[in-house]
Amino acid sequence: MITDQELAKQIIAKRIAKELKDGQLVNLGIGLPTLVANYIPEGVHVIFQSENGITGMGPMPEPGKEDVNIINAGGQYVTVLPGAAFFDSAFSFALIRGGHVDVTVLGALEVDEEGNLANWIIPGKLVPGMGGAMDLATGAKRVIVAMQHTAKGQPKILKKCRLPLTAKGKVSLIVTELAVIEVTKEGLLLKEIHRDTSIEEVKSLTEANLIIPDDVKYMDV
Amino acid sequence: MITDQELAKQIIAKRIAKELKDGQLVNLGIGLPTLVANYIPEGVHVIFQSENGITGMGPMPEPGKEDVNIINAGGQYVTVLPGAAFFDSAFSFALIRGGHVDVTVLGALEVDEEGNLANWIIPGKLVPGMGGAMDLATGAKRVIVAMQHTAKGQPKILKKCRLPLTAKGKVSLIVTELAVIEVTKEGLLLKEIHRDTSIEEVKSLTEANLIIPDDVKYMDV
Amino acid sequence: MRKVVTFEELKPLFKDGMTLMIGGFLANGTPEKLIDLLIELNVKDLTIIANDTSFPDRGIGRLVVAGLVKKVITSHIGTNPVTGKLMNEGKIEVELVPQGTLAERIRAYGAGLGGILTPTGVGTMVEEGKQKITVNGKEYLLELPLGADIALIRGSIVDEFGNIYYKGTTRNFNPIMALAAKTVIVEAEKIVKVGEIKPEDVMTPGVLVDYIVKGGEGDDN
Amino acid sequence: MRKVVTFEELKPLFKDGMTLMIGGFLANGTPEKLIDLLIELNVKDLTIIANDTSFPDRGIGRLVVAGLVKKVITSHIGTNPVTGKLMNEGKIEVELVPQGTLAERIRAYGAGLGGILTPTGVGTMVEEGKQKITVNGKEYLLELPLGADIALIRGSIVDEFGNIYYKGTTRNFNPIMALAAKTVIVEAEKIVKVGEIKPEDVMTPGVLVDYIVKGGEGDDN
Repeated sequence: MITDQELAKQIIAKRIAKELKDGQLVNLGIGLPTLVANYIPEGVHVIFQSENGITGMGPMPEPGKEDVNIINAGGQYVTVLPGAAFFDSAFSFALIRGGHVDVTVLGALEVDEEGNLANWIIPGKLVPGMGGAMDLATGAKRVIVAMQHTAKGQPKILKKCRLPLTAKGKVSLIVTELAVIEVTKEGLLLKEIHRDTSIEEVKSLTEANLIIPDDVKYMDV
Repeated sequence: MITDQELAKQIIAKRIAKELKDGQLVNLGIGLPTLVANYIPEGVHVIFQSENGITGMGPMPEPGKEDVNIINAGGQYVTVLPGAAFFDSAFSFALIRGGHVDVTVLGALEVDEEGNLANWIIPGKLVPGMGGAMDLATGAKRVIVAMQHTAKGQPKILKKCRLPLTAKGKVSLIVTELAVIEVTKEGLLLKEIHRDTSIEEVKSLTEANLIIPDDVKYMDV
Repeated sequence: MRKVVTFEELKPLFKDGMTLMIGGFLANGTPEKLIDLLIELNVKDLTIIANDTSFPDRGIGRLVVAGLVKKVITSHIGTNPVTGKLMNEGKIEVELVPQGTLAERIRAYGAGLGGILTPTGVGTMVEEGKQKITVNGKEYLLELPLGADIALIRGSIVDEFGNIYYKGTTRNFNPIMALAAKTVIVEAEKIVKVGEIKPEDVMTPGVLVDYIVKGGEGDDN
Repeated sequence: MRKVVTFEELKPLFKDGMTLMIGGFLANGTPEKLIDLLIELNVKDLTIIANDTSFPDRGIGRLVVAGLVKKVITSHIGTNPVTGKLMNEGKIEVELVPQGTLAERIRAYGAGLGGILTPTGVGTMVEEGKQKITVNGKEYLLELPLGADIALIRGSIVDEFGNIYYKGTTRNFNPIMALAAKTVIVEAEKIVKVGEIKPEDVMTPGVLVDYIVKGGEGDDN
């Protein structure tokens, strides 16, 4: 078990950063996924998209250096890097829906054995809206879920999502602080676990069936 | 009868120019319709669109002053006026199909009592393709047909088009060197005739039924 | 043809029960002085089409807080708790639309399309009540066009003819909304003479714009 | 990630029977040196998607004359008599598509849409074999997406990352084709360093571009 929330998030972000390849166009969801940008391996240059209309998004500006005309999809002031481009929302989602985004990293409330994702609504409780998440989950070439393994001790990786879906069967990879799990046609394949957990513990904290191969590795974080 | 072809074209262009109102976005088809630009009444400022990607198209450049990056939809070098804009083909046809073009002036092989237009193909003989004509005829708020009244003595204003259609029921006004004819729900309404013809002659050169009101005027050209 | 007007001159345009599109993404690129005007006019029962309902003290959020909004068609209300509260109390109707679908529906209206087929939302709540169409073995939702009575948009640099240049991410929904409303009003951070914006740099051609008002600058836009 | 290459390096990409999109409108904005390359390589049985087949001695027209083209999907062949002649001889297949529909079909592919509903072509030959869908009492044709193996486009100013700026009317189909092919090659009139094109001025983001070659300038582009 990894109980430190901040540490958990760091592990997840660090591990996902290793999935990104040179030259890829990457869209990071709001919240935990945003942290991935802090851990891109040296020598790897990815291009960040912000769905409000940027390719080539850079880090947050230094205080006092904000450009009021440039925000990210979370509403924060950001910078752009040399080679950046601005465009309108229709074009931005043409990039997203059209498969031009190589990887999107999204948070999740639930994921399941079929790669279904639920992250936009808890009926009667929390109705923020889907924003760009449905298009991102549907259109990106690769959908990586970044989330803590459980919520208040309850599994989030389920046999079947109970919350309304964001997209059906689109998740490729699930990365939590405890495990890296690939979504395959046969089901969820446990690829890696963190050194501070065990296969048994991961299984006990996962409602979905996990396929456990012989060569489960330790997460390199 | 008006037998001089050049004079006929001039009459048509001149009369159509009077239909244009200040501030309108106007698309002129290739050929005869292009001449309309030469006769815009003083004090009327219309904006010309070229469907290859201009609003605010100006006249032909002086020889030697051509900008090789600026052509019209007929492939000729053109100028742009202050306030012009360039855009791509998808946007250009968003303007056209979306009803943002106030008037389009198109040539015709045939038009008929229902406002049908045929101007893009003579099967087995001439197959240039429809280019932007189908979108223009479908999407512009007002479609004015500019054509000579007959072709080799044969009527071009028919009871029903025999050639494949460009658009169904979209023509608003037909202007020839002999007459101005409005397409109404009741049929073709003769509004004006040229001083050098008569109602009887117009009827004899028109296959379609014409509604002849009491107050047919002379074309002011 | 005079398009630059005072806020006073705009007042007669607004009526209770209207449908307004308002540009901006979390208030970035939202015409704040036009929002002020709506609040001053106290127009009621508005239907607002916009990416989000912003924050309670900024942009569209202020209309929600002022109680002027009957319905919002939007992708996200999570940043404005007042919207959620009013929704739960049955005082405001919220139609949630995936962001990319929202952009395409607005564009479709502006481009004269009858609808578009999107994979986004298939297998989710979003598909409820919608026609599903299968193309090449893949399911899509038929999403319908979305238009408005008036579009309120914001431009960074606007010439007196209405040609618009947007800085940074303020572009977002503004250009497509300029295509999709009967009346288009742009609030300009800066108004310049016709000809000062290069035709290549025009992002929204002035032919789409009916009125121009001078807004504030920078963050207070 | 090195995108600027020689024509020599591009050679292995082209194979007989491929589908190519080629930008330009009557050769304005067409990558002439890439046309030279295709002729040099003598690749055969090409399917070409383009606005028109230009003139016999320019742009796409040269491919037709060289006998490399099996099929064209285009809006207009009238300016190139060779296309018409080969069509009548059964040596080339011509699929005529209204210009606005062609643009939307290409954009739809690039934007991940399953199709679009257009009023253009309803009641004409264009509707043959197509699904008709009625929305709010109005008939539309369902037009399907159009993609290609390779898009050959032309940019006026291109940075080394592939961000493109188009001058004048050379933009036309180029930006939408850059969205709609597996491989995108841009022929640049001028190549500049990354950062030299302002992010606002980028008309095609470099993330869409795979290869950049240096073309000619001006009229000989």
